[in-house]
Amino acid sequence: MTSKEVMVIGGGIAGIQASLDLASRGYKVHLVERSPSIGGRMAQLDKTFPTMDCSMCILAPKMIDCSHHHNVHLLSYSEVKAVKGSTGDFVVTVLRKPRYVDETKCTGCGICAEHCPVEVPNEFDEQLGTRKAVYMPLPQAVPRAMTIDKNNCIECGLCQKMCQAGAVDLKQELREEDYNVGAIVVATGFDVFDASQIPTYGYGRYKNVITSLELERLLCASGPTGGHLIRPSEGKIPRKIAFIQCVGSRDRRFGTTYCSSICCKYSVKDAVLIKEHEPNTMVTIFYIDMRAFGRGFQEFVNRAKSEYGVRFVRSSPGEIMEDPASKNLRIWYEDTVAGRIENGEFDLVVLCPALIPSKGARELAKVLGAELDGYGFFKAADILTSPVDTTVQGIFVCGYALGPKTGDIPDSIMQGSATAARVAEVLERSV
Amino acid sequence: MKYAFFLGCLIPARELSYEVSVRKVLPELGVELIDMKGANCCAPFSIQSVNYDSWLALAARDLCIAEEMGLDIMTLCNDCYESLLMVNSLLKKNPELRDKTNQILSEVGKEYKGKVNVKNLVDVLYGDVGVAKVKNAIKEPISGLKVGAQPGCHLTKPKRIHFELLRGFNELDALVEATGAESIPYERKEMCCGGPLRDIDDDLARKVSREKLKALKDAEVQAVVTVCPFCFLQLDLGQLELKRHFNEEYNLPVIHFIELLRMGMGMKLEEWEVKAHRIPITDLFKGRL
Amino acid sequence: MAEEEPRIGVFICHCGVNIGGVVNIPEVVKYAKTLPNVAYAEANIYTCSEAGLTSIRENIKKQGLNRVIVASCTPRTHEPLFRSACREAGINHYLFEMANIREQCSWVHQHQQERATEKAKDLVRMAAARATWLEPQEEPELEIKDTSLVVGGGIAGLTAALSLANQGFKVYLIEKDPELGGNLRKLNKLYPTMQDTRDILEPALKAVKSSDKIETLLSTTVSDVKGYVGNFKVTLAKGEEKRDVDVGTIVVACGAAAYTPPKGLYQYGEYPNIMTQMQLDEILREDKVKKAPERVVMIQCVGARKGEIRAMDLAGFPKSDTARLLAKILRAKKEEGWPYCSKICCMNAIKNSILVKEKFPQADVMILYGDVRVYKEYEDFYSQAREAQVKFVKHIEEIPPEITQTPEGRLAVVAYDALSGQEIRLPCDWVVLSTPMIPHKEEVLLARLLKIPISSDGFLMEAHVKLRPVDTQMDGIFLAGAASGPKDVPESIVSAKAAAARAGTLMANKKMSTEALTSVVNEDECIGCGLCEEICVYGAHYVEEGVSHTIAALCRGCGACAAECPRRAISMQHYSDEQILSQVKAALTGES
Amino acid sequence: MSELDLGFMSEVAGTPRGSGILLCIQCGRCSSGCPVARLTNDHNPRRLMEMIILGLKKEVLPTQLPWYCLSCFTCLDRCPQGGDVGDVMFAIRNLAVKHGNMPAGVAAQAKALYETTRVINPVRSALDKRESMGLGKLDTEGLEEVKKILKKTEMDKVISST
Repeated sequence: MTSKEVMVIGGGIAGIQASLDLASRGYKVHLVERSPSIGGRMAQLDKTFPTMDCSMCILAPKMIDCSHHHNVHLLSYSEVKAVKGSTGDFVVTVLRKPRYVDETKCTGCGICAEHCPVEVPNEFDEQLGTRKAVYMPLPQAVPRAMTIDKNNCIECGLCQKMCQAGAVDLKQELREEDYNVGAIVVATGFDVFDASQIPTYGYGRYKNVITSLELERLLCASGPTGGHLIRPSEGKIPRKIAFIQCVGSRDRRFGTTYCSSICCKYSVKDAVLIKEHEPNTMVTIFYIDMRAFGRGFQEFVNRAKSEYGVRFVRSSPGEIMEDPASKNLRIWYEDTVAGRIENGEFDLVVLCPALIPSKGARELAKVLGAELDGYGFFKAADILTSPVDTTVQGIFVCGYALGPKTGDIPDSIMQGSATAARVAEVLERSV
Repeated sequence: MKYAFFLGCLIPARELSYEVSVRKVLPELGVELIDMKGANCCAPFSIQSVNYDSWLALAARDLCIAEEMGLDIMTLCNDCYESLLMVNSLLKKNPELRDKTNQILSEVGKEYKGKVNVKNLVDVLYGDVGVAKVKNAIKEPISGLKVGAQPGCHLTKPKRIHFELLRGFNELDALVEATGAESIPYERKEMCCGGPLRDIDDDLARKVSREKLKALKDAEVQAVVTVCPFCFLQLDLGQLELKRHFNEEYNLPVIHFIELLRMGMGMKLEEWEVKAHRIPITDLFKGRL
Repeated sequence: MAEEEPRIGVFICHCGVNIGGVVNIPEVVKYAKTLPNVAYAEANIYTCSEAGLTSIRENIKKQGLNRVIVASCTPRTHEPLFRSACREAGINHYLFEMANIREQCSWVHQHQQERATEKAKDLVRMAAARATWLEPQEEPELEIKDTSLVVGGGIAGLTAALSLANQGFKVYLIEKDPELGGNLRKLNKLYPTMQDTRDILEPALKAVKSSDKIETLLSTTVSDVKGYVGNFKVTLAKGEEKRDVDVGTIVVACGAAAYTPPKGLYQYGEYPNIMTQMQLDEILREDKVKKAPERVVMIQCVGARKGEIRAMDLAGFPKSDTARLLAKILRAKKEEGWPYCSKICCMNAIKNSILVKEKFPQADVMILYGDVRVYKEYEDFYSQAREAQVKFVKHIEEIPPEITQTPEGRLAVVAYDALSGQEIRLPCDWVVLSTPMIPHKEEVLLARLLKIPISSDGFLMEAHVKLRPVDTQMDGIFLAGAASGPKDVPESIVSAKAAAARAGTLMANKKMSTEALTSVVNEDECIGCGLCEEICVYGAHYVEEGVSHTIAALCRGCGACAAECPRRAISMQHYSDEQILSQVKAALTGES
Repeated sequence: MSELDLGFMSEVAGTPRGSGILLCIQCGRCSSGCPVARLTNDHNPRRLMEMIILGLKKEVLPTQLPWYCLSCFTCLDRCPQGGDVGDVMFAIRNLAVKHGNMPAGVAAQAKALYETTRVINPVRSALDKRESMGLGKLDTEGLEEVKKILKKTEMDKVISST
């Protein structure tokens, strides 16, 4: 018999879109998210091109729709452990990790966090800001419930004392729950290439060499600096900023031979945002090929040049050297169009690292019995004709879990909806 | 520990003091060196530039001699090291190339089998003797001396090959520190000395070494420690040339690492050896000479 | 004034530091409490968060509120959320009003905090003034027909039709040409798998033909569209004969055309050996090459990425013969074309370059590019071409390549290779121009019929370029494939399935409730002049028996008719004159 | 304006150590890290790769261009495509030599190798010192074999031609 329920794995924008489409279609959706809140990568971004909407502002309503929709069953802080069965009749075992806080009681008032004595770097802010051991990763978290991070908790019990709702429950334990679903949608997104693997760029050694995702947090009004773009070294406002493309992308040495598809675009966007923050900042983008493909992007690049005076240099710099005293960075590069080897001093350097398969993609694929492609992303059954089918019937995939096939947010959303269509096709046929 | 000792061309021809110190020091550390009879030039940069097959065959011939001796090779010169190391790894990995090369070698009744490894003085001291043992051998530590270590290009590059050997990149520093001296980090540490351009474009060669020397000066080191005889020549003799051509004085004493170690072990340098340094080292090493 | 005494609750949002960092929120809260009819006011860190919404629900009950104001961000993204909170607490959600103190205040007055706070107060006061006059509204429920019309029989249309059919819906699939297949019929092979287009097309065509849920109508176009979401009445035209179909949703998959360079651009049309990639596809497909070419030169971005050239683009450009350079720039400026990057041309050129290399291994194939935009895994496809010894030459906008001839009358391309700083002469046998995908002319017509806006680049516009890529501003009409911008086959298929999902979701629910924000005609005042019918772009007005009527489901509440009406006989529900005028008064006089 | 040699790139790609040319995406990491390129605009490994790709044979092989490289292999470590620029340099030097382009210094070393099995002739003083220290003579037992190898690999021709 066919189950009319669906499991969506991953609560980023792709997973959210798939869930909402499926739920509105009338299917019961179990949305599994590994971290304490849904939202994914899009929640970390500052603004999005070309409407320059604040990313969180257009995402939050969709996140909340998920939490309100009568057909969406949110399983946050949970992971898929095992899958049995086949199309129309899967049994999925989900690990419910203990958050040591009762979701149904917690109002997310945050008083516990105020009193928690333990401060640790906040993953959501790419380690730039801090959070407490009892925390909510982002203010608009869904579900709006605190989580206690036991690795850092010193079990002083203050949170429990302070919580009026009596939501803290330190005795919570890891549970396993089984769900019978007709189809599965994978939307596990991406992780970011570790830029320190390219030692000549000094990421990890030089304070003022940061990644683009860190930059998004620094630009974001609700980020660790309240939206003030300042240098990690001493908090000065950077006046000369460089972006370096293809850090790990288009690179055979790490097996990441593909183009990550989004770096050129968001760099131009960020460059313009920076110019709007601090008009007299000099921004230089070092690129190999300016991949401003798709609607409006070429025009945007032209505007960035002419209206905002962003400097584009066709070059992949060879190395970065830090001045130990000023913590400024000297970039050695060749302007390949002028054919000149040059070097320039910058206050802040933003590396644009490759996007790589998310941690756990490989294990999940094993659990699902789905094949991965050469890079470790989920393999489409047929990249031309069945772009959102995995190699397993009844299991579909969308968003960056498919790899750089996904250009950007709209692509993720289209794929999310497309999986909804495929699920509907499968479940309606097997009536 | 026993090695086929590959002397190379430059050392016996120009830098005898290097060889002498090696022959004095290594036995003290329990390393036995057996000369390679009938060995030929490793086929360095210049020869590789002329003919690929000659390079493979010449290097392979040396490897064969070591195979006959049943010993791993120890080189002093980075050029020898790079050439023998690369050919060894090429032939080990690529059967076609090996057959092609063996065909040439058959002319001289030799066959490469790929049974030995190629090591450099630093590999031997760091990997086989061990830093601890080196430290123990130090009787008169070179304390208070700030030096800039110049590993030389082919000790660490290309990493493609050296990663296979799982080597680290700060081995020379560790050994220098073991003698009691302080190894100061400096910009362009991995940069070339300019040596390979000697006799091709002397002016450029000088300009490259000048960059290196500037960086060392900026780091305020008292001396430069080299492993490769080419680096030594280029940085030591090079300073005289820079004086002549650009009228710049650096006065940076340059010494072979093995000499530093030797002095640390309490073995004094003789006068002719001291004289082998164009930039005088007498003030720096008073009482050790 | 509404019959029951208004009790307004005001919820003011910090939006983290977005608003709270500029506007003095506690002061605004204090002020709000002083306003007439305001029974309650509070501040929230994020009113849109669960906590904020919960507080709205609870206070509606606790304080007996019958009007709610949220002063925060834009209604565009957040109004539905707060409205549902009101609904859940049992008050009609048209009794909700929003004041935008972020986009219209804190964000634009970051450096004038006191004055921003004053403006926030003004906005709240205005909202309160209007809220006082708000009235509950009903949202009529609509039937949704479970039949769909797919316009366009290319790969996107075929995919959408099949998906909808598989989801169990009846589909009319119309195609303006006498056969299905669209651009795929003209193409040879598909990158990066190099499959024959037939391998992709045939199965789709077979499936469509064999599906009992799909009715295919060839040589057919849309001649008229009436009705609205769930109940479209579409008139189809096949030559002279017309036919009406009733459908619940429409999927627009009218595709895109390939740009044909004007005669003379790169001497196109003057030599048979100067062709477009599309033509090369055909040549390779038909396998009608007589003599193997010695050299093939492909030129990218012909008629694409044609932004104007600015002096600063020349910075760092090696000084050469300036006069010649300037002449070329001027010429480049005159060249007509489209501003955007067509996205698929790089891969398409690489595809053909590899095919040429396979057919004629001796041929020297060169691709003259501005940027190699092989995004995604297509980077590997680019490597494949380089390993096949295809040569890539970067030219710069300022010096476009020129077509000349050798003394022997052979074609020769003169190009400036920016990466070697050399001007090179390439005697060659074929010149292949990579031209962008551009909007169909028919599309513009269709857009007018369907009342979908067209974006600056000429393609059909999505409802929201980031969040709603396959929806349009017209409920029930969706976009699939290249109709909304250049797409390759997999991208077209994904968007088609997405459109099918969105349409399917709508139809599966069989019903939907619409906005109450519509125009109402005061029949006593109306003289039936028909001005409203004339100016309404949504066709929501019609005059019958001397009186104008509103089709609620079509009316978008834009208010044009109300403004136009000479007798002031039309008013807008939820935007009544009282509501707006009291708001204006509050703004100007500072009183409520 | 330069005429191009259609086959030059494949010629280089066909030589041992030359295949890297096909991987080049002209990113410029090699040139910006190259110690020589920083000192003189005459040398630019990235540009040299482009010239090979285009087929500017006449502008490359007979000139000084192949001989600026130090083979310090910095580029080998940095090329994101694993293009082994430094190896390609050896490939074009081999071709340059075939075209009779070989610096005197290199020729001298080749000659010395052919005559003594070593590329550098020892200075008198060094030889004396050796003896006085009982370090033993520098043997040339390998000479015949070396000559055979150089003949077999046709390097002797190059040597005699200089």
